[in-house]
Amino acid sequence: MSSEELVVEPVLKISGLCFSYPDGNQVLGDVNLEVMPGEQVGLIGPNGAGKTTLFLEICGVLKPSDGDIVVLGKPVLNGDFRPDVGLVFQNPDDQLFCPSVRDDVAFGPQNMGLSNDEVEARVTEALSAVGASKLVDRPSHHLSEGEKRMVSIAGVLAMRPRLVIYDEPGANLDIRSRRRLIRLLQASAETFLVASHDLELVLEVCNRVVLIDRGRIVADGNPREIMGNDRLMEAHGQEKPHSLIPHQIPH
Amino acid sequence: MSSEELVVEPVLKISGLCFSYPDGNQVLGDVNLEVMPGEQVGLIGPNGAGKTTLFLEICGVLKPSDGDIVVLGKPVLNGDFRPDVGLVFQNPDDQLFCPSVRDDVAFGPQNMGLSNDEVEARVTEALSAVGASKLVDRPSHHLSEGEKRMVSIAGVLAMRPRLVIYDEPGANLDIRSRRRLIRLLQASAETFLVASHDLELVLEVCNRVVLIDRGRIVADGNPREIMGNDRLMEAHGQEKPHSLIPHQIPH
Amino acid sequence: MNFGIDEYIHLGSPFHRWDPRFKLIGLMALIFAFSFVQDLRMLPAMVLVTALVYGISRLPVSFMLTRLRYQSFFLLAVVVLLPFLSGQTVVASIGPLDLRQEGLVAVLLIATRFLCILTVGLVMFGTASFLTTLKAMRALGLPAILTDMALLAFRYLDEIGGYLHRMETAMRLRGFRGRRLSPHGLGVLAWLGGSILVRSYERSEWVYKAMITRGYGHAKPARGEFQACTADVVALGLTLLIVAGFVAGEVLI
Amino acid sequence: MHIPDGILPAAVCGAGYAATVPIIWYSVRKINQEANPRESIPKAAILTAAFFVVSWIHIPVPPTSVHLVLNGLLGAVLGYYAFPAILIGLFFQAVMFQHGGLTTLGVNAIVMGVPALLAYHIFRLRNIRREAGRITTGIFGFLAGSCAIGLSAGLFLVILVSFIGAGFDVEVERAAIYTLAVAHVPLMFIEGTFTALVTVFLHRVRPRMLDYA
Ligand SMILES: Nc1ncnc2c1ncn2[C@@H]1O[C@H](COP(=O)(O)OP(=O)(O)OP(=O)(O)O)[C@@H](O)[C@H]1O
Ligand SMILES: Nc1ncnc2c1ncn2[C@@H]1O[C@H](COP(=O)(O)OP(=O)(O)OP(=O)(O)O)[C@@H](O)[C@H]1O
Ligand SMILES: [Mg+2]
Ligand SMILES: [Mg+2]
Repeated sequence: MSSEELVVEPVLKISGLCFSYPDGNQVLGDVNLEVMPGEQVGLIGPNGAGKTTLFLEICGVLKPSDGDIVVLGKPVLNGDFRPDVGLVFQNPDDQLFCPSVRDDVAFGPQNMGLSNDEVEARVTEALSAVGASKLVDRPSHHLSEGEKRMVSIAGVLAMRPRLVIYDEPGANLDIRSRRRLIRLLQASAETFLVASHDLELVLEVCNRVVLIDRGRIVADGNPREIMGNDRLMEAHGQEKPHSLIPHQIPH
Repeated sequence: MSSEELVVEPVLKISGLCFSYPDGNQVLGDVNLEVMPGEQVGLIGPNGAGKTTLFLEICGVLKPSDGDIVVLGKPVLNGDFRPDVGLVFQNPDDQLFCPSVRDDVAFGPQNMGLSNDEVEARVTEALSAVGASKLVDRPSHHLSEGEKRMVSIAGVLAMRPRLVIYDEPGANLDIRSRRRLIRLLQASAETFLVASHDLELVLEVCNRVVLIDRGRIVADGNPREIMGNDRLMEAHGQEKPHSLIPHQIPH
Repeated sequence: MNFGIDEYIHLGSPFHRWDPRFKLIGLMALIFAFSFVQDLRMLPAMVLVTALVYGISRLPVSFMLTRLRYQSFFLLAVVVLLPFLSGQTVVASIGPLDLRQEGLVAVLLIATRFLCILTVGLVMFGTASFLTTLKAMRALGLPAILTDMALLAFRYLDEIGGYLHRMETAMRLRGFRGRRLSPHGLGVLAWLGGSILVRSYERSEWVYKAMITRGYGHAKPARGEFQACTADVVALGLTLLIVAGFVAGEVLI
Repeated sequence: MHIPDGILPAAVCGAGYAATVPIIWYSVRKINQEANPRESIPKAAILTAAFFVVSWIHIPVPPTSVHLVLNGLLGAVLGYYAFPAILIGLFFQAVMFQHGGLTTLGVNAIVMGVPALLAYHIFRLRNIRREAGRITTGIFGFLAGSCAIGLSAGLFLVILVSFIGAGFDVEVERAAIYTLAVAHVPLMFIEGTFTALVTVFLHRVRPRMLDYA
């Protein structure tokens, strides 16, 4: 690590994190990870690798069996509400629990204790950031999949988190909505972590990739290098993205 | 159409199919489609194009406003049970309602009135076809996403349908499970229709592609030709799959 | 899935504009005043007020007629049975059955009260979105546990209804015909019901996680969603006057 | 089995509302004694919606089909949340389907909700000696389901017959109650069986869901 980086405080610092679900088997074993401001990290790995579990740990929803998590210099405590960390859940229906879009986006800011005017301003800002201003008065359950995804992202951005975590944001989207999401992530200035099985998406939006398997980080570095490494990828149930494969068929 | 094809009876013949939901707007307008035995057809198109609606029509769940659907020479009647057509739902949870995997796969054959031995044989056969024999005694609600997908396919295959319809079978799968699914589809001898937003998957398993948009078939033919056609794909909100794009980056 | 109850919330009548909190209080009081009516002579006034309310609300008559359908069985049973079963004063005999006066009066009262209350209820809930109504109830001080639960249940009703719909379709496509009552058939339906409960339970665990990451329970949601103006208060006053009229009429007559 | 508007005198409707207050208060108090009451609210709320949906399942009883009430099952699964859940469910029904009534909401909540709490206590007994197995769960599920619906039917009839109209012949009254009560026996059997089957399913698939009881 260069001396320059040491001056900047990491956004996220995980050291020696272990976790087991009550039923016993260990899901995370000794995870160490440091994310610097401006880094946009892709987290890849097979089903059950522990990606979602890791995210829930970072947000303080689950209590680590061992190890520490520090976000922006402050340790994450179990059950704490940390508006500076925002988690976008894999299934937007889990996250859009308020009956209308406005209520949903306002939920986080309201719980931060902001005034009504401030909340309203946040709602407008977040919805326009994701290009969903038109939806503000719609009931959450009548949105299309792509719209739901955008609104659930707005609900998180409205808290102005400094670290945003996306759990499989590309799932269930059609090609148009997926492209819109990629644009949004590419334009985003926040530090973020994104877990995805859609490696092309990771390749387009991330400047760093972490490969996780069975609760351990097995590779960490440049996206093209890691995803281009056939041996590594195959050993962990991944496939090299098509855009990194030489062509058999002439165009 | 060559004279040879005329001798073979089409598995599916849709002519002039129109459909509107009770709330009024037309979802399918004049769909004509003929599928021959052994054809493996990919159905692509944006969200809301009418793919799922078309599938429900083919299975006789929805009643056409106009037009005919004939499967294996017999017209499809609304509400009929046709074991020769099998539909695999987009979300496996919609299809798995029995307490154990065995019960679930046996459900269709039992309702067909088969003897217990026959049912048992079908269960074994279908589960081994999808490579899920080990799961037979597990409760269906405890499986991973990929396992659920395979069991729900087995539940359909156990009825030995001659036309299998897959609605977004690749959704929510990790790379390993997706690969397993692709192998299964590639090895399958049945005629099938598969709707998917994962164009790479369609490219790997289908020998014919139908592009549908706003309830109309806008293209029908060779997968590489249709998906390689930038203008066509973009006009209907699709993206050319990466494996058909020339490379910018040298390997 | 609110079954079209908010189909006409955009009509913009005075009832649509009335502050939902005041509307709830006013119309609830009116409904209770109606159920208080025991005297036949009060019925014309009740019908008149109801017609006035429904007229002002601009809801189409067809809306009321379709809604009436759901309850008509019970009403029919009452209308058919009561005149024969209730009371002592026989006014006519049809074969072995005696038509009794008290029963007839009761039927008239019940049917009118039923229709009027139903109609006013439709105005109460058909002129604002169901969500707005629930929020108004929260603003009126209903316990948080009830309104939180109602809001969440309302949000997920549609979705869980979708589970049922798709699972029933999946069962039908695999040949299940639940037309006869058999142990096996009932068992399958119980699996269906159980599966829906399990799926909903799992969903609720995720929803809870999503709620706490956004600070659920950290601050009471800011109130003040509704702002009443003078007209709202005047309308409430008027309604309560009518209510008082009914009560007074009933007591004095 | 929902009493519509207009049938009952205002005093009875008012009494119904008044009676729900202490029951809600008691339920909320019990809920707040739990380890994490906040966690259970989304659970209870979403299951309320789920029970609402499950009661739409058509149970074939030739020549027609019936919808089950399921208040016994609701009690068994939701414990003290059962009463608020039923109140909300009835409110939704009254508003969306005009089924039941607005003035009779309190009365109906008592008719459905008190038996649900009874069912909860019955179902709890299954663990009294040792961790219940599948058969014990089924038996207590049956008891919970059939007792709840039986009690509800009883309350419903008593309220209806005592407050409707202008006084019946004692004979007519008794005959009506007996006939209707007998007519409910098959319903008790179906509700009980269905409740038993669902509790056994849950016991097998997600035993955690029966932890309340
Ligand atoms: N609530 C739970 N109780 C017990 N085990 C759990 C629970 N949730 C997850 N697990 C287990 O923990 C492991 C990691 O799960 P996790 O959801 O974190 O994986 P993931 O990497 O997010 O996978 P996916 O790509 O499918 O989202 C899996 O083996 C899973 O079975
Ligand atoms: N039950 C319904 N009632 C009314 N409209 C419906 C219903 N189901 C679907 N639609 C509408 O019909 C259109 C086609 O829907 P359909 O589900 O067939 O699309 P699809 O091509 O399968 O989309 P996706 O890729 O999202 O699965 C959409 O506009 C949708 O809003
Ligand atoms: Mg995950
Ligand atoms: Mg679809």
